[in-house]
Formats: sequence, C-alpha cells, structure tokens
Amino acid sequence: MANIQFTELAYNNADEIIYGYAKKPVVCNNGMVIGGGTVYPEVNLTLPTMLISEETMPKVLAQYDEMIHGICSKAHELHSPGFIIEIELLPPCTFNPQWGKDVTKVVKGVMDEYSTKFGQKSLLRMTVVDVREGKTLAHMYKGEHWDNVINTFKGCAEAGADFLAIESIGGKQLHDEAVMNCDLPKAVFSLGAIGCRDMGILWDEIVKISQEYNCIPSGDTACGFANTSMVMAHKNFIPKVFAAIDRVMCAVRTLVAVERGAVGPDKDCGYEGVYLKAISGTPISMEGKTAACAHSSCVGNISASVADCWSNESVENIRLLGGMAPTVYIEQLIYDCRLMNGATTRGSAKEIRDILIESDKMYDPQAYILDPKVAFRISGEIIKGKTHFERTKIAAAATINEIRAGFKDGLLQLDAKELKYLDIFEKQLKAIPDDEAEFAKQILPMCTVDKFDPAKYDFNVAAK
Amino acid sequence: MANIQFTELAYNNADEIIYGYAKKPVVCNNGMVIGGGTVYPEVNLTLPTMLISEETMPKVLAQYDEMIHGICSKAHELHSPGFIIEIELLPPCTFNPQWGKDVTKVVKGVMDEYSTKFGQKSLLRMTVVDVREGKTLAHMYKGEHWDNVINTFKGCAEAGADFLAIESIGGKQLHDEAVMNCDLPKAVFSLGAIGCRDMGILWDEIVKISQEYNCIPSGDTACGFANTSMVMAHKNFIPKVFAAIDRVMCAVRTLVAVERGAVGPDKDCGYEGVYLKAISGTPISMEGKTAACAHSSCVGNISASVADCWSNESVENIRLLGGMAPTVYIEQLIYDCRLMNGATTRGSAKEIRDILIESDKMYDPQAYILDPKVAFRISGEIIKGKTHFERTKIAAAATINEIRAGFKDGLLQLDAKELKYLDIFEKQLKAIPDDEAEFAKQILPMCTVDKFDPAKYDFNVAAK
Amino acid sequence: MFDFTELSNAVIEGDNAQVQAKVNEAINTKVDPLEIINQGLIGGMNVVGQRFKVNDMFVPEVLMSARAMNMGIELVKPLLAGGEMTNKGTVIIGTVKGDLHDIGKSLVGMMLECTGYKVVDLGVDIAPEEFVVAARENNGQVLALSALLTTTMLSMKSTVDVCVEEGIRNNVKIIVGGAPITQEFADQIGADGYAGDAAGAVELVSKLVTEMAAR
Amino acid sequence: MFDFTELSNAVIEGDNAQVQAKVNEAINTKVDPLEIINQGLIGGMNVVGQRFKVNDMFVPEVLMSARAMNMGIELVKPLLAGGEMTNKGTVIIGTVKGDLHDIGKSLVGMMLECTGYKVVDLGVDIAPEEFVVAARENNGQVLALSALLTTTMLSMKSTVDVCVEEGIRNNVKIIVGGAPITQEFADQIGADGYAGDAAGAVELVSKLVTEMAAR
Ligand SMILES: [Zn+2]
Ligand SMILES: [Zn+2]
Ligand SMILES: [Zn+2]
Repeated sequence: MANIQFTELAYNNADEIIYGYAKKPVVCNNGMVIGGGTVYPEVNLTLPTMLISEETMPKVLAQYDEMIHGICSKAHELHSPGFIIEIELLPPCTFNPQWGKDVTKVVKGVMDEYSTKFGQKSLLRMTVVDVREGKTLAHMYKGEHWDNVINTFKGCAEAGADFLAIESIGGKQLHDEAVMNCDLPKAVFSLGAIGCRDMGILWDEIVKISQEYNCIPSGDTACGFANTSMVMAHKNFIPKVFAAIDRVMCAVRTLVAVERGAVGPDKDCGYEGVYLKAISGTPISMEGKTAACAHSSCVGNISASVADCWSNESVENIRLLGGMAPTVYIEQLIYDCRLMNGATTRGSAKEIRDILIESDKMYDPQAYILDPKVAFRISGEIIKGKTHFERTKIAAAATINEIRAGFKDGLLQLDAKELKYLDIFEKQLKAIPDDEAEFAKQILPMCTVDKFDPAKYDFNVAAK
Repeated sequence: MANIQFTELAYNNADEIIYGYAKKPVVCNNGMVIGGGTVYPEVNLTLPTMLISEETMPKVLAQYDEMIHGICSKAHELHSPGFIIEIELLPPCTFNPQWGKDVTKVVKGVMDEYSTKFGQKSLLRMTVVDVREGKTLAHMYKGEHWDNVINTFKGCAEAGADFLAIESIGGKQLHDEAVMNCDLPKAVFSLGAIGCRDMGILWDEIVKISQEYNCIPSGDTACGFANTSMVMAHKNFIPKVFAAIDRVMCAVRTLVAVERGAVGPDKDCGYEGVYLKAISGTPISMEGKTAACAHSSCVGNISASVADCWSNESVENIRLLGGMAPTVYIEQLIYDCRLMNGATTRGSAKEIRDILIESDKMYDPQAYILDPKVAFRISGEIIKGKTHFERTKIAAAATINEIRAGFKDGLLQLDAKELKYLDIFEKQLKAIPDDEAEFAKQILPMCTVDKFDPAKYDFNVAAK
Repeated sequence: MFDFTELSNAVIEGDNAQVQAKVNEAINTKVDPLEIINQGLIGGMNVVGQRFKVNDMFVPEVLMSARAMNMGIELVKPLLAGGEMTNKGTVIIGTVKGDLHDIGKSLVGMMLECTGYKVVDLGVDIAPEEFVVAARENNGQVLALSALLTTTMLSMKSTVDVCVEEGIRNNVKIIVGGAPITQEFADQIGADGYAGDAAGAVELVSKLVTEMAAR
Repeated sequence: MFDFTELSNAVIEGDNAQVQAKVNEAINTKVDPLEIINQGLIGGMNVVGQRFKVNDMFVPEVLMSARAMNMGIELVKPLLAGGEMTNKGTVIIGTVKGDLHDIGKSLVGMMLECTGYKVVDLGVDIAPEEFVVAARENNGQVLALSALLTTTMLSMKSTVDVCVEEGIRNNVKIIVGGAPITQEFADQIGADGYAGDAAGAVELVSKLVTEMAAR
C-alpha cells in the first residue's frame, strides 16, 4: 500500500501552475490525458425529484439514459475533443450496490455507443456516496455500511467506471459542530486527526479495488467539510475567514487520498484541489461560475485558473427552454473550455489565468486563498509539518497570516467583523498543544458520542 | 423624423471593433454607459408555465417581483458595476397594455429599491411583443393590434422603462415560407421590401414615444426571421449556409431601427448586431454560451467578441439546485463579464476577442460571418446599396462570396451538401431583377394572401 | 410486374415531370391504381421520410417530394373505386388557440404525409371548437395539437376538455407537442400521447392508429 | 421597577457569568420570575434574533447567547409555579427519514429558540412514528420537517400521512423546509406551510401558533 509523504512541492514557482497542465498528468486508455494541456469539461448530473426503489429503477435508468444521450450528442455536435461525466450516486444506489452498478452500466453503455459511432471520447467518474453515518451505523470499517460502500465501488469499477471517487465524511459530524460554533480547534481535530486517519483506511481500499478492476482511483473532496463552511459563510452565518481557513486545512485531509495512491483528477467540488495540485502535481477538476446551477459562488472565475477539468457540480434532469438542463450545462462547459484551450493554443494561457485570478481574489478570502501564488506559499509551509495534525495546524496558521498580509497590502477586502475573527482564530489556534495525543485528551471530553464515537472509528488516543 | 442613410462604416478597420466599446456609446441617466468600455450583463427572464389573466395578475406580478429581487441581490453580492434587465412581455401583456405597464412598474420598483439602498446601478429594457399577426389582424398600422402595441410601448415608457425594444415581425409569415422552402428570392422580398418598410413605420412611432417619455429607443432584432433559420439549420432541416445568408440579409432590416432614430443597445438575440455595430457604431447586446438555457448555439463564444451587453436570452423562473434560474443566470453572466472587463483593464481585450472568435468560426458559416473581419468586409459592400432591397441582395451575394472564400482558404468547414446549396442560392439570387417594382410584380403572385396580404400593409407595387 | 423504382426515384428527387411520365406509363400498362400509389408514390415518399430522419435530406427537398407525390396521387385518383383508401388514416393538425407558431406544426404534418397519412392542417390559433368540427368533417382519427408558448399550452387542455364535452373524445386520439410540452403535461391534461419531435410524432401516430384499428 | 437592560445585554453578549449575576440580583430583589424570563432573558434573545436576521451577528454568537439565556432560565425555573408557561409554544423539529442533514434544521431550531419557542430537536433520520411520539409526549403544536435531498423529501409526505393515520393531524401544524422544497410541494403533500429560510420559518410558526390559539 502506498504511503507517500510529500515533503517538496511539485512546482518550482507559482507561475508554473496553470490550468490544463499538471505535473503528473493522468493518461487514460482512450487517449485522453488529464492535465496534459487540455482542459476537459466534466459534466455532473442527477435525477429530478423522484423515488428510487426496486420498482422505479427502470425509470431511474431511463432518466440516466436520456441524460447521457443528450450530453453525448451535444458534445459531438460541438466538436468537444473529449469530456468527463461524473455521476454522484444517490444514497439508495449505494445502499443497494447493485443499483449503483446498474446505473454505471447504462451510463457507460451510452458513452461507448458514441465512442464507437462517432469516435467521441469520454470518461466516466463514478462517485460513491459515503453512507457511513446515521443511527444504524455500527462501525466505520466493518458491517453493513462499510460493505455497501466497498461493494458499490467494486460494482461501479466492474461495470466500466474510468475513475472512482468519493466525498468521504469521517469526522464530519464533529466538523459540523465546529463550523456552527466557529471552533477552530475542534475543526483541526476533526480534519487533522479523525478525517485524515479515516481517509487513509478508506483510500487503501479504493486503490486496491482500482488496481483489481483496472480503473483509476481519482480523488476525494472536503465537500462535507469546507463546503459546509463555504455555504454557511455565503449566508453570512459564519465569518468568511473561517471558511477560508477551513478550506486550506481541508487540503491536508484531501491530500491523504493521493498519499495512499489516488492519482487524480481530484473531484470538482474540492476547491482545496489547488493545494493538492501545488503539493503533489495531481490534476484537478474545479467548478465555478458554470456551477451556479448547483450553488452560488464567490470563486466563479478564479477556480478555473488552474483547473484541469471544468465542472458544473450538479444539475437535475429538468427542462429549460433550451433543452434538458444537463445538455444545457455540457454546452456551457464546452464553450468555457474552448476559450481556455484556445488561449493555450495561442500562447496566452497565462494571461487568461491571471485575468481569471484577478476577477475574484479581492472580494473574498475564500477566493484570495485560491490564487496559485498564495496557495504556493501556504503549501510550502504545510509540507513542513511532519504529521497530518501538524500540517493542519500549519495550514490554519499560514492562512491566517496570508489573509492578514493580503488585507494589509490592499489586495483583499475584509470588514471589521472578519478582522476581529482573524484575531479570535489566531488565539484559538495558539491554544492547541503541539502534542497530538495531549490535544486529543483535551478535546475528546468536549465531543459527545453522537457527534464522534471513538469506538466506531477504532480511535485510540494513546495510539495516535 | 430621422432617416439616416449610412453610406460609410463606423469603423476604419475591423481590428477596431471590440467588445465593450462602440463608436456611439449610449449614455444613461444613472451614469451607466453602454459601449463605453464595460460589458454589462443583460439578464432576461420569463414566467414559468402559468395562465396570465385578470385573475392571475397578482401572481404574475409576484413572480416578477421575486425574480427581480433575486437578480438584484445577487448582482449586489457579486459587485456587479451595473446590469440590464430585459423583460420580453408575454402576448397577454401586450394585448392588455395595462398589464404590460403593471409588470414594468413592479420590475422597475425593485430595481429602484436596490439603487436607493445600495447604489446598485441597473437599467430596464422593456420589449413589447409584436402582436400584429393572427386571424383577427385587420391592418398592420391601425386598429386593435397596432393600438395595443403602441399603447403598451407608452405604458412601459411611462412606468419607467429605460430602453424600448421590439422583435418586429412585418413580413414574417412570408419569410417562414421562404425558410421552409429555402427560397432566397422570397426571403429577400420579405426582408428587403416588406420588413424594412414595416420597420420604418413602426420605429418612427417608437422613437416618437421615447422622446415623449424621455426613454431610449434601443433596437429591434430579426428574431422571427434569421433566428427561425438558425433553429431550422441547427436541426439540420435546412442548410447552414441559408441561415448564414439570412442572418446577414437581416442586418439590413434590423438597421432600419437605427436609421429611424434607435440608438442601441441593440437586442440580444439579433446576431446581425455585429453588422449593425460595424455600420452604425451602435452598441449591441449579444448572447451565446450563457444563453444555452434558451437555445443551443454554434456561436457560443464568437458572439461575445464584439458585444457591449452579454445576455442569457431567456430563462424561466424555475428552481435549480442552486436557486431560482434567473438568479443563477445573472451570476453566470456577471462572471463572464468580469473576465471580459478584466482583460480590458489589463490591456488584453483584443487577445480575448480573438480567442473568442477563433473558438467558433471554423465550425459553422453562421459563426464565420460573425467574425468582425468578415462582417466588416461584408458591411462595406452592403452600404454601397442605394435601397433596402438592393442592400439585402448585396448582403446575400457578399455573404455567399465570403463563405466560399472562407472554405477555399481552409478557414471554414463545409460539407458537400452545404457547398451544393451555395451554388443553388447563387443561382436563385442572380434570377432576381435589379428593379424592385419588377421583382415585386414577379413575386407577389407566388405569395398567398394568408402569408402576405398587401392590403394590410398598404403595400403598393408601383409606389415602391 | 411493373417496376416502380423509377417512379419512386422521381418522387425522391421531387421531379414532377418524371413522376407524371411514370404514373401515366403505369396507368397505360394497366397497373392496379392502388399499387401505383402505395408502391410507387408512397413507397418513394417513405424513403424520403427515412432520409430526412437521418439528416440526409433537407426540408425543402422533402417538400418538393411531397408535392410530386401529391401530384401523382391526383393523376391516379380518378381511377380508384369510391371509398378506396389512399392513406393510412387522417390526422387533424393545428396550433392551439392564442399561439401563432406555424413551422413546427407544419414539419410534423409534412412528416406524417411522408408516411402515408392524410393531413388536414388547420393552421395556427385554432379554437377547440374548430378542432372538433374538423375532426367530424374529415373523420379524423388523430388530433395533433401544437403549442410553443408556456402561456398557450394550457389551451391544449381546453381542447381536450371540449372534445369530451362534444362527445368525440372516444373517437379520436389526441397528441400534443411543442417546445414547452412534456409527457407529464400530456398525462396531466388527458392527452393520449406526446412526441418530442416530428419523427417521434409519426411513430406515435402509427402506434395509436394501430391500437384504434385493433379495437 | 427592575432595569433589565444589563441582563438583556449579558444575553446578547453571551456572557454567562454576567447573566448569572444579573438573574440572581433580580431574584434577590423579588422581581416576578416570569418577568425575568420574558423581559430580561427572552427580551435579550429577541434582539439577538433581530441582529442575526440582518447579518449583524454570526451563528456562533447566537448560540452563545442562547446558551446564556437557557442557563438563566434554569436559574429562574425553580421559582415558577407549576404549569406556568415559559415559552410561546413547542416545536418538534427533525430531519426526515433517510436524510442525515443536520445544520439547516439546527439553524431553524436556533432561531425558534431565539424567539421564545421551546424546541425539541429530534436530530436527523427521523421516522414518521418518531415525530408522532415526540409530538404527543411534548404536547407539540408544530412539527417542523427538514429534507435536503430530492430523494428524501418524499419522506415528508409519509410523515404527514402517518400523522393523519395516528389521529394527531388536527392537533399539530406541520411545516416543511430544505433546499429542494417548494410551496407547491408543501401544498401537494398537505403540509400547513413552507419556509425558505430560518427567518421565514420563525414567521411561519408565529402565524400558525397564533391561528391555533384563536381556534
Ligand atoms: Zn460535492
Ligand atoms: Zn428573440
Ligand atoms: Zn431576448
């Protein structure tokens, strides 16, 4: 089993980091290379409101069939050099691994049809839902929930998925509590101690399955973590600086997938992918303005600046005036990519990248920390940490410093409330002891069992 | 009454034509300048499926209220320097001018609220539906239909519209027939003779109303004409070269609004706006990839290359995962504009423009003829014509020549069927006599009264 | 047996003169008039329909073929015994009240003609009562309603309702189509079917007419 | 009369020690216990709710205030006569069966507490029967159901249905919310109301509780 420790950045300087190119491109069987110079559209789609059951499965599959036909035919019509389809399975399709497999089969079948008929290249990313939560969860690594996740991965892989992915949720309940209370130490614990450990165990399995079925272990995202903070900050429920710090801390967690053998492209909704790319050279999928169908964003353009795939996050199969929504969104993504790739051909990719960066970075600390120059500096600090716990702490500290400096230099707008919280978080962070076991002993009594049950995680303070 | 004859182009060379800048910018009362250096988002929205009646009007107005609140608040959140809202009234709101006025009042009210509270700048374009068709139409310029159109314009103007616009339809029925049969002479007649004449009469009135109520006569589009061809070509029902030729011919017709005193910005769905801008220097609104919600497009990027406003064409008020669709689309437009305007600030607007052009021009003649270099050359030919009829014929001939040359030089892909039709159209065109009256005498017998009734248009062959 | 290849090809090419010549030739050699229509004329038109479906022909070409076919049928008609069917059934088509969109509906009509149906195209802005009258007068099996506006699609429901009130609902199948229409909407208003495009409409009509014949 | 300003401010600032000091001061000067709660503690919390609504306070701050308020109420409670109401009504809240989303629902609960309601938060993945049991046990006036997935929103319907079957439907108002929910959906499943955000939920609950009281 892989266990890479990244102690150097993949890039020599920030200016090297650019969309379409990754230091470690992913070469696929059909000739598509992710991170090899071309940004590919990655379209995400989901069912409209409907019941998923044994009985409705034919309808469910018909929905997927319709969506993929629409997408493939539009991509062909618009001369897309290739594209990626991501299916984030809905919970019933992970609780019933066979259903997840059936969905994969239908989707891949249509993609193969267009490949055979028209030479239309495409790749399928199957994202299994991490169902390891809820009242009936007995254990994170054995029993029904774990088995369903693993069997769904196997089913998808067997049915033809090109990439396997997940938005893993180990430690999420604790993190939710940390977000609601803006409790940075609890966030550090849930990410740097619990989350990273959980991902190690989970991704060892996913990598094993990928090898077995000859598909590609792509990556994870902090969707349940930093995206929760992002949404809360967007609603003005918590300070934006918390969301920005949380995002960078999540990079340490998301990177664990790569340490364990994932090779990318990292998943779209993990904006921490910028850090992943800077540290490990892994290609990343990103989403921004063209994911407004799924959520509003303060990083609509900057998120594209170093993306290797460009995604719409998720859209339901509903009808817009111009057609079914998934077809509408593949069109928008294709044109976005044409623009970026066209610039690359003309030698002006760096100019476009810098325009994309400048578009957003000033307005929000969450955008600011996606500037590859900032990410490069912070990443350089992160890799100095010896453990995930230490790296998570460093990530927070370095982010606070960068945000403060950005504000001081007039590169970033922050109001008084945000600045006040920067001080608060700095204080919270300093109170965290350097020794992880000591920290765990301090913080565990503040965690109720319904938010984090050490037994279910085989979590042992002394052993850490 | 204005009657400008454009005999020179507004630009000295094609390279001058660029997005955000127009030779004759439109300066608005709130300080926004269209064509003065900034591309503004223009969001278009419409009701979801619902009945419009006296009884449902409160619900209708509540829908508009909700949509505009969502849009204004998103624009404020995303620091948009300004934006335009276009309301294309639905037919019942023109058949009942008071309803159109009520809609205007509600919409403008919300916009004013955001202007007062947050200084958020915005402008309202009210587009009246041209209802002059159908079984009960007695006459194009008098009677109920005409009165409703005129009174709706007055109502909208009085209720606070900043821009007045219409997609006029004089000659449309005949043109539909021309499209279905790929009958170029009939298209020339419907556009160059009937359409241009109709627009003269109509726009004299709109300009008069605008002066009276101190608002801005913006422009017309060939939505009922070239967009019909575009949709038919997109479905492979007719050759794409017909749609391309039709588009350029429509430029002569759409320009009539400006000849009569309209000043722009020209409406979004008139891709012939590129020609309007080249000839008259009028700022134009355009739509492309971010209008995929309304229709698929082969000009997703190139249409932005010389746009002054950037539109989504039309989106219903339905819920997507990320929020109501109009709010989703203003977000996408704002980020598109940030990119273009950011490039202008950095001095790389021309590079972006050229990337946008190269993105699409090769794949479709309809995209090819939007390249400002091509449009500049064809426009130079068009203005040599003395009458609208002559200009329309020149437009067709010049477009055929350009498309042929583009293909020969390897700049444009065309299959054998398209090339065959280029020859057919050339032949059809050559058969049209130079004398308009003679042409009318030839063609009128081939037009049934249900498609074109000269009496309803006060159309007199001899008088032409 | 008479070789219909040249006649069919003349239809496919929309060559009126050649159709006329070949039909007359067939008539003179005493070919069964119904066979001239079904094998020669409609046979050619079927090929046109197929080619159009796979984007091998443009609409104007199909229209030319349809005109050639109809001209041929007119030549043969006087030779038919009264009551002999020259088509697969009659479809009444129109755009519903309040809606003036013509082209989509015309395309569906065109494709139905290609497949051998008699099409009565009422035009646009058609009131429910007009549909009923036309269905009665032409003994139509199918009513095909078109709407392009979200504001006028509700007229489709009125049309279905009036068919019920007027007591003809059991005698006709009602199908709906147009940009804003969905299967769900069709079900909601009690229509018998929905088609997303002209080719789909043809399949749907065939299915429904077969069902009706089987009753 | 006792000046509640300092007590209210202590709640607003989430300052436990100061709340304790001021409540004890009030108790010692024989202030009516119900007034301490309503004017001092809930009075402060109302300000918090207002400030949160206009983005003047963050969630963690509101939570600190709520904790301070609840601590103050605990101090006063022993002095209340049995049966005296310390709240405006009881709301049972939870995320429906199959759905594990916690935060949105917790925020609504938080805002309801701010406004003086007793909130019984059942947590996530709550079966219809559990809602019914909790409503009975706590004499709840309102059931607030949350769902974030399009696949689980249908559990809301089951919950409403079970309330009918169990005969409690007339005793409780049922409200629904969450990203995929709409007013239309609420109407469809027979809920009493829908709110698009936490502030809307508070208004809705107030309206419904007032209506029930008026019955
Ligand atoms: Zn996600
Ligand atoms: Zn239009
Ligand atoms: Zn428009």
